[in-house]
Amino acid sequence: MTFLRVENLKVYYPVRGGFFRRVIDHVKAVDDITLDLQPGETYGLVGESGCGKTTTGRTIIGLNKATAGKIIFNDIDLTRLKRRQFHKYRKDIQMIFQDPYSSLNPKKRVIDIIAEPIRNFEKLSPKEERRKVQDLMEKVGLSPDSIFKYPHEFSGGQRQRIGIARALTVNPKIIIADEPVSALDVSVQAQVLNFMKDIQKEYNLTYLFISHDLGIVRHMSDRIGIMYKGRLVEEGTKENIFNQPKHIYTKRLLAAIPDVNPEKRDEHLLMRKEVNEEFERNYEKYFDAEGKIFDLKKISDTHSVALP
Amino acid sequence: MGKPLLQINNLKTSFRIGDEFYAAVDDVSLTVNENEVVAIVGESGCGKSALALSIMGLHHELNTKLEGEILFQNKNLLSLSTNELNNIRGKDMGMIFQDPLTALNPLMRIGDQIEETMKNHYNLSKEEMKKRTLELLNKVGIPNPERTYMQYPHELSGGMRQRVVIAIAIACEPKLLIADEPTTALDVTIQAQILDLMRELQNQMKTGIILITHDLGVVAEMADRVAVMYAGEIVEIADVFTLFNNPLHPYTRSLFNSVPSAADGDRLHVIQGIVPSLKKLPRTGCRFSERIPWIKKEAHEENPKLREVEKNHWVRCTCYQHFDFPKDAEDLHYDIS
Amino acid sequence: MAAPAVNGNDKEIKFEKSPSGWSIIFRELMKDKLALFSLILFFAIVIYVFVYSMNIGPDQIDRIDLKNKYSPPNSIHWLGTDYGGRDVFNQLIVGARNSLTIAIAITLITSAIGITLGLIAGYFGGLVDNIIMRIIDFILTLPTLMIIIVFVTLVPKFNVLNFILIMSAFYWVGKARLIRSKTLAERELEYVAASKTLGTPNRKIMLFQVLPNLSSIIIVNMTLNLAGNIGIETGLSYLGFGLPEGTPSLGTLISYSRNPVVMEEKIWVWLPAALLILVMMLCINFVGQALKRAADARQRLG
Amino acid sequence: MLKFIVRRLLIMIPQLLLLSIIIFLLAKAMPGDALTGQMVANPNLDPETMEELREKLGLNDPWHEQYIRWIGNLLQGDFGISYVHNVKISDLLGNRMANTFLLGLLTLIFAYLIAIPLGIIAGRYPDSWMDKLIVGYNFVSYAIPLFVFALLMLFLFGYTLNWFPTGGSVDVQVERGTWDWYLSKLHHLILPSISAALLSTVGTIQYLRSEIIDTKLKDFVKTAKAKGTPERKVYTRHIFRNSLLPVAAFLGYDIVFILGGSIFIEQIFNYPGLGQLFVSSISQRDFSVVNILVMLFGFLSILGTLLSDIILSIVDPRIRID
Repeated sequence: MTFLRVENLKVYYPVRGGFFRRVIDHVKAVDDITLDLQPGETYGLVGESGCGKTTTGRTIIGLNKATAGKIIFNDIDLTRLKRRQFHKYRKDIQMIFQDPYSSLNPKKRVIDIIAEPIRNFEKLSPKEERRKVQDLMEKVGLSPDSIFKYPHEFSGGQRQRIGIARALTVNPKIIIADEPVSALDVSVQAQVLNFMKDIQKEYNLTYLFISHDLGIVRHMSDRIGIMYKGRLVEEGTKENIFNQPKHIYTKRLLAAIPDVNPEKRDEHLLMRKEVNEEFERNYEKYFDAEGKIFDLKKISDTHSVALP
Repeated sequence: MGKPLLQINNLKTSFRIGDEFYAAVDDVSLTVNENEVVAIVGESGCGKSALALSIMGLHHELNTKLEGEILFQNKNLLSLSTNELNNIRGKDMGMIFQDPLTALNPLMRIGDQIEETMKNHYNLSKEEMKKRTLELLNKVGIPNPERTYMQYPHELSGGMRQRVVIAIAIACEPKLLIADEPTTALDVTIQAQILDLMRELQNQMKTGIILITHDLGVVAEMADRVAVMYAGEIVEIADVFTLFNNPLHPYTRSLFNSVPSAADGDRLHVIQGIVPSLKKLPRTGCRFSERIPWIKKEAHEENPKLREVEKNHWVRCTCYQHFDFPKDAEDLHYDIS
Repeated sequence: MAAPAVNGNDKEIKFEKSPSGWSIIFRELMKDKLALFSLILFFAIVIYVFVYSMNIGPDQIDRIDLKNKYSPPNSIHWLGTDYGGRDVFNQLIVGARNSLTIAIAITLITSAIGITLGLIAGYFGGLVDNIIMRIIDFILTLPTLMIIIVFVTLVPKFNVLNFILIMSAFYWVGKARLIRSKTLAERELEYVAASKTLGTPNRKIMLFQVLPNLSSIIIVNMTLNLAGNIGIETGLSYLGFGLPEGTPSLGTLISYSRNPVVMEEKIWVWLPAALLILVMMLCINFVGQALKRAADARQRLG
Repeated sequence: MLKFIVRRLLIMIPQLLLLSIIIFLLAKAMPGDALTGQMVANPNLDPETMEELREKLGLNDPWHEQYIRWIGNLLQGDFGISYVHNVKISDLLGNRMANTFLLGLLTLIFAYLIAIPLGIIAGRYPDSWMDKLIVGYNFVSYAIPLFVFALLMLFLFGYTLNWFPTGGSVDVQVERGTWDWYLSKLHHLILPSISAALLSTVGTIQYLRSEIIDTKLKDFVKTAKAKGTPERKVYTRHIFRNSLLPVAAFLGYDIVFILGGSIFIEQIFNYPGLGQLFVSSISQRDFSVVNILVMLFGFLSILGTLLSDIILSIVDPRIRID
């Protein structure tokens, strides 16, 4: 049984142009990617802006429409489901959003925000509902007494935890975390990341952790997929990716992360230069004639690279 | 290291909120030498950007109060008139901004925006100016200068825009560059390119750079000397190797521990509480004390000053001698309020 | 806001309940002395007009008294009489009532249409949006005023209801466009995406998530619209294409000034109506602008 | 750029077509037709002759055939005949069109002369006493209905102070084409155009003020200052320039607004223009003229919006052409 499998997923957007604004081309935001999530693991999806990582996440949860491909959850292809049928699976896949400010409705009190999914999926009396919301607030480390406050009365980190509490109300199995900490200060990042690890253990959650920050992804993930131009260029365990990167883009990305050790900065610079030169020199080795990325090939049990 | 280029003495920058002024930069003293990169690190709200704006004189005149002195080329920038300041800005001092999209005038061609700097300070013919602009574009690594010269900012990618912003800043070969989070808005690979470019230019031009950032990695890559700021004050200052090998102030150490790195374990260190807002900044005693409540009161100084604890390594407050991370941090329950 | 009722018996008392958005706006409004004064003055006028007009029968307005043509203000006719010797004050009151009622009706109808279509177009986008926007764009390019006048003269058995419907048919577009653009912006915010992932149906997201965030804009817009509609109605009545004959309007009173003699020498006929319009418009606008500032201030908080 | 304009023009065609169909159908619903005028002129015409004439003129054809004929004539510049005055509509329009055009032009000029400096001052020195005055003026001009304001202006400057004439477009005694004639025309124009202009400034002032205040805080202004650009030039080259350019695009919308207002203005100041013609025609049930006027105003409105869109795309390089 597959837990969650994204199979040959494509998300294309039409580009209109010419005199009559006909569709002349497609932006291939996600161009044929396949990935598997195992129960309880954290899968880190990394790439630079515009690489399609966010679109992938949003398509899995149903915010974007897949152009082609399957999203198989517990042996059911979610892309085939009608909206009604999909509703059943909504609970199982939840999302943590990037911006703790815009992801909470500023006109709603915390209780209404956290109780929103409860009201959609369960019938609870107001009293039970409030009890449940208070429990959740306590769980995410916020005062249960502040459920009648508005989001703007909380700090960024606190708001992000309200967002997590909301996702947790329906006991999801998978959480898609789209850049959950990139809007936060370093010290607040740490608090949210720790918290995410805690609840993962407690609820046996599976994370699809989407981020541009390799350091954070390394800290959080068991397995990592690197995306570039809508495709996966490399996938493997955290050790595979960080210790034996095979694709030139992965190397380039790794070389670009500033090294926190000032003594190695010259070494690092040199390494970066070499990788960049290799990127120029051996371009054909990694990209086909049209500049497209090859399909992933397994090179070990855990490690796949997009090589011809 | 060369001679002192910029000397900030007891700078205090206060912003007006309502009818009161609140100091965002409080009693900061800092020296930048020629050909030296000084990084200023801290989280948002620590006053690092306010410091940059104060040096460049880009603060809002009515809502800001500046005290202390900023000595640059034997002149106190704070006592100069706008006209006198304009003779220095762009010529001897350049600035690189965080978001290259908003830092460029959307309705002006790239060429015109770069030439504006030269127009302000040199008396050059049109052809001469264009020639120099094209050279500059080439120097900052723009592949097709002739074309970019005629383009508008929205036609360029983020990395290219930031190169243009750098070209503007170095158009008159300033002695001091102030870079305010120059790579925060950029992707990692682009960030690396921009940092490499800045380092290359710095080697060529021997400029002094004040690099403002929240990213310790960027600091490690770029800086010669580092000042760590918290709540408007410099809490620690040392050369980059000393600071990274032997951080002393509790805030510096906390900051290092909260960033994920290859070596760390499962949990990151969480600094308790939140960065206080400008209005609520503690103004007396050790400003970091409320975020390390397990450290006894006696460990803090009553009126903490920066002290030289080893050669060229300055730390504020004595609490660093007694500081240690709590053993089993229950970081979830740090802010039930 | 759908917060469960707090029954003040047990421990619930300790909940920290923050003021809702409306109470903040209300507080801001109270601080603005001029706006508060305007609000009170406007309501005073409205109440006076509606209460007083209940005492005026149709015969009192239409009673022609040729002996008293253009009589200047006196103790019987507070504001004098018009060319038919009819009491101007009575006409002023009834006219004001009519103008206000009609403006309110138009505001409500156009708001209902505009908000519904604007929300739908902005929220769903795509084809629906395209169709609605085409219609809106087309109506916006029409010479609205002229077409309304043509309709007014064409409609058989023209009456007040017809007038309201004709006006409403054209004046919902601006509002629909405003609501659409705000909805478009709102839709991009992550809380809408969050609601979707939490299983909230679109209808509910539109009504209970997006709409509350537009409420202050809608209220401000409706207030300013009310003023605008009074202006348009009285203007049309001034031209002679507004309310049907026999239904007094402030505009009709003012239109007597088309006669230069009335304009120059019998100013009591038209000037009070003009001034009353001025005062009402200023009052409503003061309140509207204060609401806008208050809403902006609230926006800054949130 | 050219592509954009051509596309925009193409979009105009269905708009105009729809407008003309609506107007034509409205006209069919209106009482009276091309023969009404003849009937007035010659009341002895018997019904059979009338019917014959109707048949001959094609008035009994299906509506779409009549429509095509009508639109064909329109395109050839044949506007038809006024039912009431029994003259060619084009003759009726000629002079009035010029009058309305002049009034509109002067209104526009006054409006910009008032709005731009005020907007700049208010944006440059927000919260100063000048700004407060300007904001106050803006508020009042937004709140007052045009016809009430125009009327009060007429009452004050026309009747009470006698500074300006209270009606007409020129003194009848003055000989056409002389210096005095032009002066008299101007004299007649000033009060109506200033009245209209004073109420047409709201959008521009408000936009300029808030845009300037916003632009001042933009990063690129900081960049300009960091270059050492003198304060004055920062304002002219960056802030004012960026804020003013979009104002150019208001032109089209302003034209539409002023056209709409001309109905009131011309009626109040008794100014012989198209707006007044419209009101009098509709009062006299002269629907053939009404028709043409609605069509004309509709056409101008569409043209105005088009103008604004084109100007904006020229002024702002960020608006992508395709």
